[in-house]
Formats: sequence, C-alpha cells, structure tokens
Amino acid sequence: MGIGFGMVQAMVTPATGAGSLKETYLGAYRWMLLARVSEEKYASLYRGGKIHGSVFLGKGQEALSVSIAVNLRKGDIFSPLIRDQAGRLAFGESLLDSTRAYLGSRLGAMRGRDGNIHRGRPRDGYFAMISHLGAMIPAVAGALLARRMKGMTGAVGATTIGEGGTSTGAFHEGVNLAAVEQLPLVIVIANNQYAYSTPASKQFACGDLVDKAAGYGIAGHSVDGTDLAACLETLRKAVGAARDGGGPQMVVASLLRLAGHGEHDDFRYVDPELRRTALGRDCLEAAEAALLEKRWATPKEIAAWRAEAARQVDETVAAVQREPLPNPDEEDWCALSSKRLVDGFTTE
Amino acid sequence: MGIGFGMVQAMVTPATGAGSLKETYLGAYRWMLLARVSEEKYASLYRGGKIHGSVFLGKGQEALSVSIAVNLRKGDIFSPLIRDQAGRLAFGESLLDSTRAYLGSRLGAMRGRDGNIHRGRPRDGYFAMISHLGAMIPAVAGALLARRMKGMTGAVGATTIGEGGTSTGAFHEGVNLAAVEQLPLVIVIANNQYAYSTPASKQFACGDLVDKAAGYGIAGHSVDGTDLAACLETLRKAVGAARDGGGPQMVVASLLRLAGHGEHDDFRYVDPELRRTALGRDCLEAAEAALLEKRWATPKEIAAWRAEAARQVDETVAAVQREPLPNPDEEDWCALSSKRLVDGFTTE
Amino acid sequence: MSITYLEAIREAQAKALADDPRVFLYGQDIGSFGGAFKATKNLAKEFPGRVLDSTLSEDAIIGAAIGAAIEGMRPIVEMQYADFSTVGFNQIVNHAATLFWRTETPCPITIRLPSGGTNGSGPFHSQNMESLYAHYPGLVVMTPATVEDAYSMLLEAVAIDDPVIFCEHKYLYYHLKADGLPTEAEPVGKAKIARPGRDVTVVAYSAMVHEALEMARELATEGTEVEVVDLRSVKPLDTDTVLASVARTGRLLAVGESFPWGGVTAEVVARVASAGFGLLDAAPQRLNAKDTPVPFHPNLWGTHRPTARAIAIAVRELLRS
Amino acid sequence: MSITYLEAIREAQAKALADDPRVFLYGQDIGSFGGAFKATKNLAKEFPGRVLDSTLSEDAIIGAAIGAAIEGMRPIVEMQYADFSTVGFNQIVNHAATLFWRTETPCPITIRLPSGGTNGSGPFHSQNMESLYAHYPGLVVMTPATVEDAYSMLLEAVAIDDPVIFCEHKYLYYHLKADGLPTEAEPVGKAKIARPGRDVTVVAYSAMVHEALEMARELATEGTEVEVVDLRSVKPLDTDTVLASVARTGRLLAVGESFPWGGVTAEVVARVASAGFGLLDAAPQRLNAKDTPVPFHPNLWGTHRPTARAIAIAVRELLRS
Ligand SMILES: Cc1ncc(C[n+]2csc(CCOP(=O)(O)OP(=O)(O)O)c2C)c(N)n1
Ligand SMILES: Cc1ncc(C[n+]2csc(CCOP(=O)(O)OP(=O)(O)O)c2C)c(N)n1
Ligand SMILES: [Mg+2]
Ligand SMILES: [Mg+2]
Repeated sequence: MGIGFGMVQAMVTPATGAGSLKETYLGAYRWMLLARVSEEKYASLYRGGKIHGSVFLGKGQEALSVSIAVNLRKGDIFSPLIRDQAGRLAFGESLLDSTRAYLGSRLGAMRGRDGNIHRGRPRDGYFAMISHLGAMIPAVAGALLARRMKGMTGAVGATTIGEGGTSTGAFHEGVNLAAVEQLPLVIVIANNQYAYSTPASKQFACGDLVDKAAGYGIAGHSVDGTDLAACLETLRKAVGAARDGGGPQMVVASLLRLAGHGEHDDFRYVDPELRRTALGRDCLEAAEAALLEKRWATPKEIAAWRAEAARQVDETVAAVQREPLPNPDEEDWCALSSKRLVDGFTTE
Repeated sequence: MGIGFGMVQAMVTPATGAGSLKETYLGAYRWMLLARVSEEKYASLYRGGKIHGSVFLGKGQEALSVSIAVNLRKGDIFSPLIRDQAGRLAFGESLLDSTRAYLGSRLGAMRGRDGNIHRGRPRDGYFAMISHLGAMIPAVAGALLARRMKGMTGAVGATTIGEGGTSTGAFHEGVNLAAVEQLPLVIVIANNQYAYSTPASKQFACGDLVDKAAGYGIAGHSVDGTDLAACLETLRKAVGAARDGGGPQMVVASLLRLAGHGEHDDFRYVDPELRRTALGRDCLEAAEAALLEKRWATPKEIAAWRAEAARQVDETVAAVQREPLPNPDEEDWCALSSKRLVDGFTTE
Repeated sequence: MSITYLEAIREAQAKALADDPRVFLYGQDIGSFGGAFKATKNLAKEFPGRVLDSTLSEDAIIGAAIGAAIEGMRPIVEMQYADFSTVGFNQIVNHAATLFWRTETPCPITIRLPSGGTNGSGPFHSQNMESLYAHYPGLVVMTPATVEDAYSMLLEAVAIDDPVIFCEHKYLYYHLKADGLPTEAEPVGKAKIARPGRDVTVVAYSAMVHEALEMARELATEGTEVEVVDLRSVKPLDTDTVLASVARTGRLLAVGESFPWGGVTAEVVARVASAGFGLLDAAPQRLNAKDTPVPFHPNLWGTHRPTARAIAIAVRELLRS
Repeated sequence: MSITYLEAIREAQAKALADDPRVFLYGQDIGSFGGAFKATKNLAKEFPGRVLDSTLSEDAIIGAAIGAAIEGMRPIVEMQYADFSTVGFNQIVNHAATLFWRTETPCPITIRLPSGGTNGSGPFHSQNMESLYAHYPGLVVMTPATVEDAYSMLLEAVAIDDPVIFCEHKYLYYHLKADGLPTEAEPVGKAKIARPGRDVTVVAYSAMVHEALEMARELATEGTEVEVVDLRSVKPLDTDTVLASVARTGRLLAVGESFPWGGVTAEVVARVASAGFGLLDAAPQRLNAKDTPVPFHPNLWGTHRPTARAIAIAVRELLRS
C-alpha cells in the first residue's frame, strides 16, 4: 500500500536521463498531486485534533520541491525542509513513513520521538532536519566531503531553505564551506515572500537573492517557482552542473506560500495584491492547465489520478491509525547508542 | 603624557572636512608611526616576559586602520579588531590606556580583568571586542539602530574584520541586519591573505571579497591596503556615503600581514613569493617614501617624529610599569552591576 | 477581570514601553503580527517605531540588543522559542554576560525565552535552558511560575542594569489565570512559599510549581503536608528560604523540568547538603526530566517530564526514608 | 622516552588515523601548520588528505562533521579553543546529540576542546565547558587528567559510536609528562582513585586533579590522608566509585575549575547527598572558580581558579566540621 522507493506508478526517470520531457513532467505532476492530497489530509486531521504538534504545508511549492527530487538519483543526498512534501515523496519516502511521522506511530522511522517535518532516514541519504534553520546545509556539505574522501564520485547533495533561512549564520557558513571545498551541493532557496509573518523585504536587501551566489563564488540560477517545466529544467541544469564538477549551485525560486506558516496560522498578513500577481499562481493548477494544453493528459485522467492519490492517502492514514502508539514503558529512555556509557544515576 | 582625545600633535582634521590632503596625510602618517613604534615596544616587552597573554600586531595594516579612524568624528562608533592599533590611537585612545591594558595595570580601563586587544571604552563609542570573530558587527549595528530610534542622525559606525572572519555566521547575520535596516555602518575587511596559518583561498571562493557586497545589497569598495593615500580616499568616500544615508558600506582592502598571527608565531607558512608582490609592501615605508617624494616632509623631520613617538612610548611604558597591578583582595568578584542580585552562595 | 500568564507578559511589555522611552522590543514576527505566541499583540501599533521585526538571525539579534544597550537603550528581545537561543548563545554568554565586568558598561537587556514542554512540541520546541545560562557569570535568570510574577518580574527584568534571561513557560501561557495584575511584588532574588507544609519541602520553579502544588493537594487528602517553595529566580537562587523550609520539614525534593545532569535541582540539593546538612532528616532527592531529548508524542512526553503523579511517588518514597 | 599530555593527544590521533580509514581530522589551522597548539603536528604530511583545514566557521565545522559521520566517517574536530565552541553550540547540542535518538543513525564524532585557564589567557581563552555539554542528553563528556588518559580516552572517544566532547586541559599540555604511552586503560565511565587516603574524599577532574594531588601531598605532611578521586569522564559520571570512597572517608569535597553555579561539583555533591547520605560524617562541600569571567591578569586568575592552596583551606575546614 505504501508508495515508496521503486513504486511503479511514479518511477520517474530523471530528466537528465533518457526519459522524455512528457514522462518527466507527468511523473513530477503526480508526485505533486500526491503531496498536495496527502498534506490536505494531514491538515484536516490536524483540525480534527488527530495530529499533535504542528502541520506545515508545502502548498504552492510542490513544483519546485519535486523538481529537485526527480533530478536526484539513488545514492544522492536530499535534505528537505518544511515545505518539501513533494520532494520527499519523489525522492523515495513512502507515504507510510510520512503518515507514521505525523500520527506518531510506534512503527515509523521516528517512533513518536520526533514528528512531522523532522523525519528522515539519514543513512538512506534522506536527512532528518533539525528545526534550527540553516543547520542542515553544513551537514550535507560534510556528507559530500566524506564521500570525496572515500573516493566516491558522481553523487550530489541537495538541500532547501526559505528566504528567511538565508539570514542565518548557519546558511552562510554552510554555503561558504561548500564553495571553498567545491562540493557538489545544490542549495535551493524558495523565496516564498514570507518567513512566518515577516516579508522578504525584512530579510535581505539585495535585489534578488541570486545575487548572493557571486559573493560565494558559486553558480546561481533563478527560476519561476510556480512553473513546473521551468523548475524541472533549472534543477536539471543545476543538479547536472553539480554532478559534473561545477561546484555548488544556488537555485533561487520565486513563488508565494499559499498556506499559513503552519496550519494554526491564517496568514492574514499576506498582501492580497501579491496573491494576484504571477507569484501567487498555484503551481499544481498551472501544471494541470499545461498538461491539458499540451494534451499530455485528459481531464478524466487527471481526475482519476487525483482519486487514486486520495485513495492511497486514505488507506495509508486508516492503516496507520490502527498502528500502536508509542509506549513509554517500552522506551529505553537512552539517548546514546553506546548503552554501556549511559549515565544511569537516578534517585527515584 | 598620554596621547589621547584632543591631543594637539595629531588632531587630524577629518578628510571629509576642510583639512588639506597634506594635513590629513601627515596626521595619519604620524598615528601610523606611533602605532608601529608602540607595538614594537609591546612585542619586545612580550619577548622579555613582561606581558602576559598574547600580543597581536597590526604591522602592515596601519594605513588601512588609521584611514578609518581619521574619517570618523566625535560621536561616531569605532569597533576595532586585533590589527587596529593605528585606528585605535587615531580614534582617540590614549597611549596610556593602550599600555595599561597590555601590562594589566589596575588603573586602566580593563583593570587587569581583560587585556591587550580586548580593550575599549564602549560608552565613548570605542567598543571592546570579544574574541569571537564577527560578534562585534551586530553590536555596532544595534548601536546605530538605537541612535536612529533616539532620533540621532549623522553618526556612523565603523568596524573591522579579517578575511578569515568573513567565514563566520556572525559576520553574515550582522552585515545582513545592517543592510536590511540600511544603517550607516562601514565594514572594513582587511584581506591580509591569512587567517592565522590558513590562506585566503581556504576561506572564500569568490574572486574578490567585495563581490559579497552585492549579495547583501550594499555598496562595495576595493582598495590597496598598502597605499595610505588610497586608503584615506576610499574610507573618506565610504564613511561619507554611510553618513549621507547611503546605507552600509563594505570596504575590502588587499594587503599582507607583515608579522606573525601573534608574537608567538614565526609565520613561516607565509608564501615568500607573496611577500615580494605589491601586497607585501610595508605601508609605513611606502607612506614615508611618498612623504619624501611629495616633499611634505624631510628625512630629518621623519626621524624626529619617530624619536618623539619612541619617547612617548617609552615614557608611557615606564610610567605604567610603576602602576599598581590588580589585587585579588580588592576585587569585588562580582560580574553584575546590580550588586543586590549577586548569587552570594559559597560554602568555603 | 481575568488575565492569563501570556497577557501579563504582554501587559508588562506595554507598561515598560509606556514608562521608559529607552525600552524597545526586538525579535522575529513581533511587530504587526504580534509574535508567534501573541506576547506582543498590538504593541507595534500602540508604540510605533519601538517594536521591531528582526531578520531570522538570533545571534545578530542578541548582538544588536547589546549594542543598543551600550547606547543606553533597554531592549527586550523575544526568541521565538527558547530552543533557538542556542544559535545566539555566544552573544549571550560571552558578550552580554561579560560586558559590565570587563568594561564597566552596563548591559540592560532582557531576553525572553518561551520555554518548556507542551503537547506535541518535540525536541526543538520544548527546551528549558535556565541551567545553561545560570552557569555563566554575569546573567540574571528568572523563571516565573505565576501570572503575577510573570508581570512583575518582567518589569523588574527591564529595570535591572544587567542582562536578564527571562524564562517564561509556554505551558502556562493560556491556562494560568489570575484576577488581575499585581501592584506590588516580592523582589527578584526572593523565593516564595507557594504552599506551606511541615512534612517535606518540594523546591520547584516555573511550570513545575503547579505540578508540585497539584501533588501537594493530593497528598493533603492523605494527611501529608507538603511545603512547596517557588524559587522564582534560579540565579540568584534564594538559598536562605530553601534552608528555612528544610529546617521546618527536614526533607527535600528538588524538581525541575530540564535534563537530569546538573542544573537547578543539582544546585539546590548541593547547597542544602552543604549549608543545611544538619537540617536534613533524610537524603535530599531530585526529580528531573529524563536524559533524552524531549519526545514529540504526548504518550512519551508525559513520562519524560515530571508530573504531579511522578512527584507524588517521589515524595512518598522520600517520606518513607 | 618521555611524552607530554599534548604529545599523547597527537599520538592518539596518529594511531586513530593509522588504524581506521574512517577517521579524519577537521579544524582551523590543523593541516600543515599542525594546529594552534601543535596537537596535529606532522599529521597532515603523514596522512595526506585526511587532515583538513577548515574555514573559520565553528558551526559549519561541527555540522559538516555530523554529515560525515552520517556517511560512516569518524571525524575528530578540533576547536581552536573550547570557548569558541559556543559558536558551534547549536550543532553540538541539537544536532549531534539528538541524531541517534531521533533517527537511529549513530553520530560518532569527537570534538576536541582545548580547555581551561592558563596564564594571561583571559575571559575568552580559558573556559571549561564540560558542565554545559554534560547537561544535554546524547553526549559523552571526557575530562582526562593524565597523559595516559589523554591518550587512551581519545582513542576510546574515536571508537565510540556517539558524539564525544573531549575536554583536554591546556594547562597540562606541555608540563605534564609520562614515561610512555599506555597499552591498556580503564574503560571510559570508570573513575579512578588518583591517591588513596582515609580521612577525606576530594573529587576532581582534569587539571584540578593535580591541584588536589599537590594539596594531598601537603596535607600528608600534616598527617591528613586525603583520597583523591579522578572522575576521568563527567558524563557518564561514576557515582559508584565516588560513593565507595565517601563510604571510606565520610567526608566529601568536590573541586571544579568552572563557574560555581551548577556543573560537575553540584552534580557530584547532589548524587552523594541523595545516594550516600548515610555515608557522610559532615556536610559535603564544593570548591569552584569564582562567579566572574576568567580574569586576564595572573594576579587575579590565581585567585579565580581553585589552587592547591585554596583546596587545602577547604579540606582543613571540612575536617574541622
Ligand atoms: C534559527 C531559527 N530561528 C527561528 C526559527 C522559527 N521558524 C521556523 S520556520 C520560520 C520561518 C521560516 O521562513 P523561511 O525560511 O522563509 O521559510 P518558509 O517558512 O517561508 O518556507 C521561523 C522563524 C527556526 N526554525 N530556526
Ligand atoms: C569564532 C572564532 N573562531 C576562532 C578564533 C581564533 N582566531 C583568532 S584570530 C584568528 C584568525 C583570524 O583571521 P582573520 O579574520 O583573517 O584576521 P587576521 O588575523 O588575519 O587579521 C582565529 C582563527 C576566533 N577568534 N573566533
Ligand atoms: Mg519564506
Ligand atoms: Mg587575515
């Protein structure tokens, strides 16, 4: 039932490879759809009190996110952030894993210890973000450095961040380290115009965030983040350049967050004007329109895909809801992997 | 005896004002000379075991450092770093204050609690660096933000950092904050080719550090840091632009550190080739040559100035060596200014 | 009028802004948005130009506050979560905390840390950092447990000429209510007997005071009289009040919500053992959170943190010893 | 052959590099320069491509080490001074320390912290940070006091699958010497009786062990037999060995070089008071540095840190009580 590594429906051939543009586009679209549908479900579970903690949606950012993942290969590293449901699924995360993290299933990779967007399977190259923005960049850089030391070549690492996250020291130190070491790192900046309530004008003063690339001595790419075809093409180039020894690549996508910062947030602070600009276009709707226009899909097919996605999501959620929740009595309450080094002193 | 705020010899008229180029140059030169002579003295005291801790010299960076300070006015902020003896003195620090910090005099501003380059008088706009590189940038930015809130205008803040320090997250966050707030901050980067033993090529991958300015959306200036006239002119422009509402200004100076990282370091790692390039030129010697060439001074005058500087330094050192050292029994051993909130529990 | 812990924090900031032109607020999303928890709701409108949205840069935020303090201002900084202060840690412990001692320049900044665990918050939005900051010289660390203290201590924090780490507990934000704002307050540095009792002293602070009080009410039905001491500030830590309580009861349990190694409970027990050894009728004990990151799922979180039930077990055990 | 504490650290790194291809070194100036203290002297030449000079970016250095560890490497990171780890604090306590618990992915990194005060080093080059790191779950914190331990514990640190904070004391670097490198060692997590005695237990670690031993030698001439316990690691902290010693002596003084609030000495005293209350014949005591930043001038520094003389005074006092 879980969609995951190797699932046939959406085995997207990387755009760098032999797959036709149509195949790539269609595959990417279906991951976007699954991401959108699954997140809508999580949001409704959250509103129904069935999910603890927060829910953050990638609504409006699916085209960008999926374009990263479909350009990655097995053996590459992907370190997603809070708006990357599409990229996570396309990179190979199963819907089951995703859902288990949200619902806190004891059987999931996070075992209820951590939840939602902090999930990952680091040893599979699928990094698990910590909340502190920017912190994942040097980690991916370090993994790539390690591969170079091990003599492994040809793999790339990709990581995402919001325009707000570019204001962190961690972002700067991480990107700079990657630049100095000329690592095959793709840094994707989603400038979705807001960091929580803070507008982009309060985060940076350069005309375009891509101006930062030159300051690090790395390649920069700009893209319309609402346009799937453009995102696929730009990421194809950027990932390809990193893979071919071109050093770090900075991709800056312009778009608008189409949901609240988290589902608790009504995002009333978003300028309504902005929503009416091209930035405010819904990438999923735009992709659908393109599919129809190019006659790559019929309305009926699209409806069927959506229904199929909804069915998968519903089945997965229903299954996970029957799974056991974490049980404090079965926890070892030990943060170390070396159990012999546990500081076992307690007085109660 | 101490040279300090308002001392006649070197009341340098800021180059922005009415002073002639000659006056400015001569004044700056004499601060450079005093800086060089005083640091040579400190180095020899260090070698003689008379100074505890470390001694870091600004040798080769006096032209740049002094050019910042002579372009500042009373009421401006200066936050120097480890190679800014010239700027410190020209900004108004007395030789007495400087020497007291090195020798740990109980009478100095630091009272033996902190030493050497960590000295300052923050309330006079002369900030006291902490060691952690980059940390002073947001502090100066915050001070400028405060002034804006208080309705004070026309003042600027200047701070320095090495090319190594640009790799810190603190640098990035601080410069970015200043850019977003459009503060009158001048960030002077001395690219002296090494951070301790690490060559600049291991700190950044952009062609020229000034490329970073565009990434912050601020003005950038490049200058030959060995050329006093060029430094004076570039800083005049940069400080003037900041003062006139032009926002943060990044000045990148190219030069070479002509001493060890600290006096314990023989800097054998410095590429001898590099020392023979234009970067390796001694700015003090170059300034002297220029003085003679322009006939702004005779060799005899220069010799007299040097002798005068040496006399002042020797006198100051001799006087400070007679001053009382810190006495643990007279310390209140209290880190808070609110004595009533001291956590007084001790068991001995 | 009923007022919550969170509203008290807002009101204190409003009063500080109104009373002193040197006060300003600085932090992420605190302006027109009013902050992630709405602790600065409407303040940007009421005090134009004095409630500033920052960049997403904790280290620079604290650094800028220090610079503003040097200029004579009295910034109140909001960290969006206490956990994110790790990114501004250096400016706090090495710059703010050392400034006065090194240069005789006071550094009157208040750093508000929305602290502690709440349902589903997980490892990065639940931490208690008071013990880290208290370890460093040069900082005052406040941990208010009541609506009244949240208000009066925040005002005092702003008035103090030294950097103050103000640990406000998110779990108390909405649920804890009082009838009104206090007009006078115990000075910072004095602990408080939150509930008198003669059988055992339970020392707590912040949200744990309420778990301790709940436990005390339960044990009262069994005839055990627990004295609950609310430390109010952990640095300075009011050893005298704790010792006086232990002198009455002879038994001590120190409760904290943070990790078990070191921290407030170790400090309290060590002080009592050192200075009040003869007052103790039984070995002093501690109860802390478990030695793992704070778990996301409520099933785990409820066991990770000390609760009234867990405290009751520890107290019963202590009374048997 | 005589070998210093610093040379032992270098030799341990050389052996780790030689024995395990997954080991590499990362830090500022550690390559051909050999590090600010020469702890990696010649290693870049001996192990080409495995001793990497980093950018001046502590946060990214730790972050990169974590990423490399995820890839199966075993990085040894040098911070130029322990004090600068405050800038990489977040990666240490929130990323490295939580990784295994959150994701079952081990994070075998060793972070070397040149720690502690030396002559004239001042507030920013003298700090002891073991108590901060020990407070967080998920870290092992080692504090070797001898040449032998510096060597064997560093090797063990590299072998451990968890992040290790390795606090090496700069004061011991050059002066502390041993006749050779050890071939076997006590396991990490076991404390050691550095000197047996029956009158009083002094618990110390790192450089303070030597101050304690000097004090013990002095008091021996007066007929007092001091038992000195060297903790070796402060997390895990070997409570059993400390309790066994206190069982013999009935008296406890815990000595640490860091600031007085919280920390190792509070933890030791609290554990003994909790678990060994009945063993104590007198109130357990603590001696720490003073509650100010570390002063620059030796006249002040000599009073700020606990010295053999200060410890002797505290022990004599304790024996009178
Ligand atoms: C260092 C740090 N500070 C604060 C936060 C709290 N926080 C979480 S998301 C967020 C806004 C992020 O904005 P942006 O980077 O633009 O990403 P977006 O949410 O727009 O995708 C903030 C402030 C954090 N996670 N990390
Ligand atoms: C955050 C931080 N890490 C490490 C150090 C130790 N350190 C002091 S000076 C220095 C080199 C600085 O190089 P650069 O910034 O180029 O300045 P320069 O010494 O060349 O003037 C280093 C690594 C420090 N002071 N701060
Ligand atoms: Mg954003
Ligand atoms: Mg340099």
